[in-house]
Amino acid sequence: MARMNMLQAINNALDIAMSEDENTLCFGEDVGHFGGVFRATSGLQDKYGKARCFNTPLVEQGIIGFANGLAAQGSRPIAEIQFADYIFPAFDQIVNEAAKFRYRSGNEFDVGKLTIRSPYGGGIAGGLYHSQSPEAYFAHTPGLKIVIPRNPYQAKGLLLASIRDDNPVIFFEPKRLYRASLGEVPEEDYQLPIGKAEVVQTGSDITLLAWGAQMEILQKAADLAANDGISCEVIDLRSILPWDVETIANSVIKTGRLLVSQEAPLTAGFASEIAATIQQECFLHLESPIERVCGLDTPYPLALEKEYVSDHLKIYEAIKRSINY
Amino acid sequence: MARMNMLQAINNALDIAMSEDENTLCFGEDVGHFGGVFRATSGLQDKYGKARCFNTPLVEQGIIGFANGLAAQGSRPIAEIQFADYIFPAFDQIVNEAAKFRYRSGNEFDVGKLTIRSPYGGGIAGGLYHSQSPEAYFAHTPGLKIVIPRNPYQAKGLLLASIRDDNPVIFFEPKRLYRASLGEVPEEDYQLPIGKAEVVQTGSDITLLAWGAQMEILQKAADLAANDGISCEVIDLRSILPWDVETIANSVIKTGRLLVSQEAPLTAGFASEIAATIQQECFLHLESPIERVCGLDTPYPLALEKEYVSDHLKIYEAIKRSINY
Amino acid sequence: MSSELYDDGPMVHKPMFIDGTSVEIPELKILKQDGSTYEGAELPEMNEGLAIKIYKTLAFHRVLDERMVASQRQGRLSFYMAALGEEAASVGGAAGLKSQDMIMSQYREQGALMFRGFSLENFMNQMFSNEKDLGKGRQMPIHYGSSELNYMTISSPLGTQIPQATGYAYGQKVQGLDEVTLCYFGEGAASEGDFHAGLNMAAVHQAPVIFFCRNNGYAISTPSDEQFKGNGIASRGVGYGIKTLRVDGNDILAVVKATQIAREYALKESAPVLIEAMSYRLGAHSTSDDPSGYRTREEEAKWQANDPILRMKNWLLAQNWWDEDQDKALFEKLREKVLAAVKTSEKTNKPHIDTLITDVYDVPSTQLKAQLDSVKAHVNKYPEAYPFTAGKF
Amino acid sequence: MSSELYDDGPMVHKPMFIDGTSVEIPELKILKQDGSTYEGAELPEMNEGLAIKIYKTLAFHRVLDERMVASQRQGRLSFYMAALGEEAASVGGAAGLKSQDMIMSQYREQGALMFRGFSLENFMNQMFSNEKDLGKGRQMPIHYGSSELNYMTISSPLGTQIPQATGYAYGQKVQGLDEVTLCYFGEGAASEGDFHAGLNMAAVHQAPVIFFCRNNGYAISTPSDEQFKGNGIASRGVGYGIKTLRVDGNDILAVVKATQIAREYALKESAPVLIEAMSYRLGAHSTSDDPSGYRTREEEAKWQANDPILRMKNWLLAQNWWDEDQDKALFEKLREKVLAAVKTSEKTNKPHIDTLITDVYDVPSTQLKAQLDSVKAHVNKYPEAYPFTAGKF
Ligand SMILES: Cc1ncc(C[n+]2csc(CCOP(=O)(O)OP(=O)(O)O)c2C)c(N)n1
Ligand SMILES: Cc1ncc(C[n+]2csc(CCOP(=O)(O)OP(=O)(O)O)c2C)c(N)n1
Ligand SMILES: [Mg+2]
Ligand SMILES: [Mg+2]
Repeated sequence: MARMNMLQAINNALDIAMSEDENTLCFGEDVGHFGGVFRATSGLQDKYGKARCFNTPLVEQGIIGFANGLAAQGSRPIAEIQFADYIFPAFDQIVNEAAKFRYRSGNEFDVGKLTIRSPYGGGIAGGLYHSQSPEAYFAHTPGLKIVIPRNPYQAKGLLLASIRDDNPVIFFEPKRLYRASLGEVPEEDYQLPIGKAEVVQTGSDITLLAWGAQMEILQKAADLAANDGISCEVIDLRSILPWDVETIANSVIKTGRLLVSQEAPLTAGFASEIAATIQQECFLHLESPIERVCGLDTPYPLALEKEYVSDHLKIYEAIKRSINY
Repeated sequence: MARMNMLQAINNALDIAMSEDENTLCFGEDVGHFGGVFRATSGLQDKYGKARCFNTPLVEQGIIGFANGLAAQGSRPIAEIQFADYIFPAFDQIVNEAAKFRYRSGNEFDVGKLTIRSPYGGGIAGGLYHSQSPEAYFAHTPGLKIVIPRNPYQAKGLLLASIRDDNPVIFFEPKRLYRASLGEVPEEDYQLPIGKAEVVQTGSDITLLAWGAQMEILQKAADLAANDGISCEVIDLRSILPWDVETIANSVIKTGRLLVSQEAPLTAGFASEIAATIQQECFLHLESPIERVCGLDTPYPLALEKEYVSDHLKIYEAIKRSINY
Repeated sequence: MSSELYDDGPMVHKPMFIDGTSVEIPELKILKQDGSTYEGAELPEMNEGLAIKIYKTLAFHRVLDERMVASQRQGRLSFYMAALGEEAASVGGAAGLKSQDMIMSQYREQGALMFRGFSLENFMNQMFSNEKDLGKGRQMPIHYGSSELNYMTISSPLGTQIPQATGYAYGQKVQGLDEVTLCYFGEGAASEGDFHAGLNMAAVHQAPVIFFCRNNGYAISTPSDEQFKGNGIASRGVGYGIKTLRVDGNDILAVVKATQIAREYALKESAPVLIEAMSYRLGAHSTSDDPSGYRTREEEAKWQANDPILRMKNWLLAQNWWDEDQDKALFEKLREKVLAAVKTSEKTNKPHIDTLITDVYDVPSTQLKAQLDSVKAHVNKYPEAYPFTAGKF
Repeated sequence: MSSELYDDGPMVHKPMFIDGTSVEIPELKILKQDGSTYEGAELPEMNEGLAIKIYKTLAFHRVLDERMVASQRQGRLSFYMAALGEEAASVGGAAGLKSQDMIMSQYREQGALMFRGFSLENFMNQMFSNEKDLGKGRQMPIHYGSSELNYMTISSPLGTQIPQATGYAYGQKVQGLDEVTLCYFGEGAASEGDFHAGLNMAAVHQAPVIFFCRNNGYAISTPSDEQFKGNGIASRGVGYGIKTLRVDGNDILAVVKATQIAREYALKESAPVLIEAMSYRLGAHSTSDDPSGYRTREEEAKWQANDPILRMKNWLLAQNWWDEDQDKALFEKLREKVLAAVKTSEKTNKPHIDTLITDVYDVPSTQLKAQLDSVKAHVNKYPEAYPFTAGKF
């Protein structure tokens, strides 16, 4: 065990992946010598050479196109998109190509070895182009997996699982936590399962569900609610696609209430999918409407970020609203 | 009044828009002399000249980038994307640029005059790259409007409203209906409202909701159900963004049941947003879970298209499931 | 910092534009239409065996295209895309490679796949999307692919294969393989952003990839002079610092030669090469298209005179490697075979219902399995509505 | 059909590559570092008034950058991007235009906006995202814009403004206006697919747009020789059939001259022009960056000797249009003013809570209004948690 922040845990996972398989490559804008603008790939070029860890030209559609080709060839590419806000030029290569590669060829070819890493999310005074949480844009795409860690331990175990998974995986890293989130992380190799949610705190009155950096905030709200005698079950979804309907449904059948929090805007966010599915799975058990506490339906603001986001106070209020329904 | 198919109605709307404002331009791949691969822009180049109706190079990101610039300049661009399956290379220009143009500049600049037209949807033996219904991918984007017509009359009125609306609008045209859907269409100018659903058939037992080509299918299912004595209220959503929560909620409060059908895959489709919102708005009125009848969570198939899609039989079964819950 | 590198350009003190006329692009031509070769022409490595194989491939191509266009008109097939008049570009490209090289195509390069040995049955099964289709009946006709033959399955979105080819070739290089990737695309698709990405990255990352542009003058109805204003696609190679070669696309010997040279260079120098093959799309864009709406018969007639297959036949005749009787027999046999194959393939079953959910992921998720189960139950309830699958699982 | 047009290239019968060396790119230089001009140099249209205006803009630029980087270090400002050493490219570009021309920038071209007359207060209010910011406090520092000054608001996603500039210019042309659009971008952003789209479309649609590439050698840590392998960005102009001009970006007279010529050509011929200005990013990429991680002090020192502002000052001194006392006074006054403006702006209120939902659409939707109302109720309940807005609505 070692104390690591999330960046160190990610760097460590990449190091393990590159050392175990010489066909594993890391690349993206400024990823090489400099180690990435957040330093997630720091030291990897020195250790594994310029052919395996390198800068690409500034072209996201090219980075993912190149990565798709590498994966189809049998290499194991780990492509970085510098900010998730800049993943959209690669949308076609992800949604029309990576996601459909195996299916359209009848399994003659696949890009299962592809992993896309990208820092995402708000809370860093980044305004509308350095704060977005685009997971829902990808969640409507069969063929992709989407994974989001909440702390360094999760980041390492889930990233290793993503790299080794035989499907294209988008791994969104909550950048607000890069240096802020610290924890004990095993130095050796381990994996955490993709597609499984984790119950972080058991409770009986309401289920609180989120992912990534919202987990901290959810916990804060759960603590506030505990002062009022409300017992919250807190769950980290971890995988957006495929997502763990069973764990969530079992929890809601027990508590009778569900609140989902996300940073992204409300409309057509992933919280909507969860609410739609759970109202069906748990119809007879729900004692109040499923609450979605989300960003407003606007671009991510700068000066008024606090007012915009789903924070512990808004969640706390929504918990009470749900309980008192 | 004249009998028109949907293509003629669209062509007629474009003609009206181009004749009333000389700053209105139509362009896209093969849109000029040839009139587009579906012939929606047929005759417009002859009538308005090559400067106002023209072919572009084969580059969707460029078409929308170019259109954004034109709109910011004060022209009124109507850009065609040849198939909605090919809109993804333009995703960044739509989602990061068009949608955020006004907001990010504090209203110094805007692209409100932009309209994007694109044939979309399945049912034409097009397989995974000529059948997609990507509306949900865009629905998570504040700043955009999304409109989908169900027949020629709707197409003309909604397209004219979209062209004149002072926000960027994506207008998806159900291509299966281009020639198949015929109806009476006023020859003169008229508009239908954006953001308003339309109750197509009133009923008391269950609300059926869809948009575009699914409306026909919904009606067929409603007719089947009528034989069983089930009274369906049938609603055309028409606008995906912003969407008419009020009309849907009022209907569900009355009927106590909701079924939403969409061509796109189930997970994170727009039906999920509707279910999430309506379970909240109508919690105490719902007598059974909101049913979503959708495509499977796979790419759109070719040989097994029939098995894949939401058809009248699947909807009919879901109606009975809901009623007998 | 490399800006200094440019300091070797001349200094000027009055503004001077450079433009397209600043670069002259030679076009490689070896074979004349009458079957003779240009004086001093450097022929490709080609023996009689290879020459006959190429010619038979061209003939198969021509016949298959003809028959399938006809089948589509008869309503037996939903869609087809012929490559009439530009068959030499795809067949010649494949013939200049080694079998281990990866080919990534746009869609009008069935010739390359034929050269690799994809069987008539394989072509048919794909086009009729039946249960024997390697692609499991999921894509429209002509979206072939074969991992065994190193021919990447076609994907409809244009240009996407270009940066993918760069990545594929980079992987081949890093693994030290004796392989290159050849990437076909049309002059229309070269307008896509992915083209720019793929070529620039190939130059920067020194990927052994051959970019092979089929410039056939049209992208559906859009003529190439409404597609770009530079000197073809070749002139772009200069900007990327990529070795570039323009070739007469209807000259099979020139195409083979260009590809052989390109392969050698790409592999030895670990660097990309751009080939632009000049040709003309003699037929419609696809069976959904009617070119009389956007071009003249005269224009077409001019290019009919450049038939690449006839040109090769003339050469073979001149070599005494082929005669008219053989030729007639070949075409007759091919027509028969194709007709028979159509009949078999159109009657073959559609894919099994389970293929609805396979290959979305490596293994179907719990949700997908549940979705399939409910489709099966539904099909069993309404068998007459789902004739392809009812009673077959 | 335009393929035939290429037939004017020479025929060859042995394969011959063309490559980057096939085109030679001259670089326009007018002013030497000592303030003298090259013999025979053709000077731009420039009188004393314009020269002094340019110089004062350059000085303001230098001082503002210095002070804002310092403010960021003091923790008063969240972020800043300086243009140290490459100010002449943006200021010179604007100076070569008319005020009605649209400027679309990347982000390191505050100089152009200064030249247009954006006030110190406007700059400050944007950077401190307060209620007086024209952009309503929504974007990070340096994302300026002004419709009055025909300077498009900056957008962070790179390259997106390039095809937009083509569209903007096309609109200007169709409306018959006496206007062009100038579009700035970095040599890094020129790798984006949008660059390819924008340039090709401009050539095809004959848009009067000046593409102005600031080649400053780096994209964050990535040196330009890991960005592309061609001869700079200028060599790409050939491929698009766009008139192209390379200029010494630290030579203000050459930049103004190039832009004047480009504007004239673009407007007269209704056609795009590509300018590549060669320079060097002397400072860090942004206040979040530390270039010592990826380049040497020696390299930087070499470029320090090419200071464009000093070069212009030397020229002004030689013209007797300026003296050292004036110079000292100018810089002192500028520093004072900037410091005072920082103090005012950082104390100004944040934007009103209603700006949360305005400008998403032309008018807020019902849903947005309801969302705002619930935020307001929440802020009123927990005022201490939302100090920027609590009690202010
Ligand atoms: C991204 C994308 N946009 C549009 C299309 C529709 N489309 C199919 S083929 C074609 C023209 C391609 O022309 P070219 O690349 O020159 O190839 P050719 O047909 O001449 O062989 C178009 C526009 C597509 N398949 N993909
Ligand atoms: C689409 C996109 N990808 C990545 C980034 C992150 N980014 C911001 S500036 C920059 C480097 C740009 O370099 P260049 O274009 O040369 O301009 P310079 O900074 O040298 O002025 C990068 C990668 C971005 N803003 N947008
Ligand atoms: Mg073509
Ligand atoms: Mg740069």
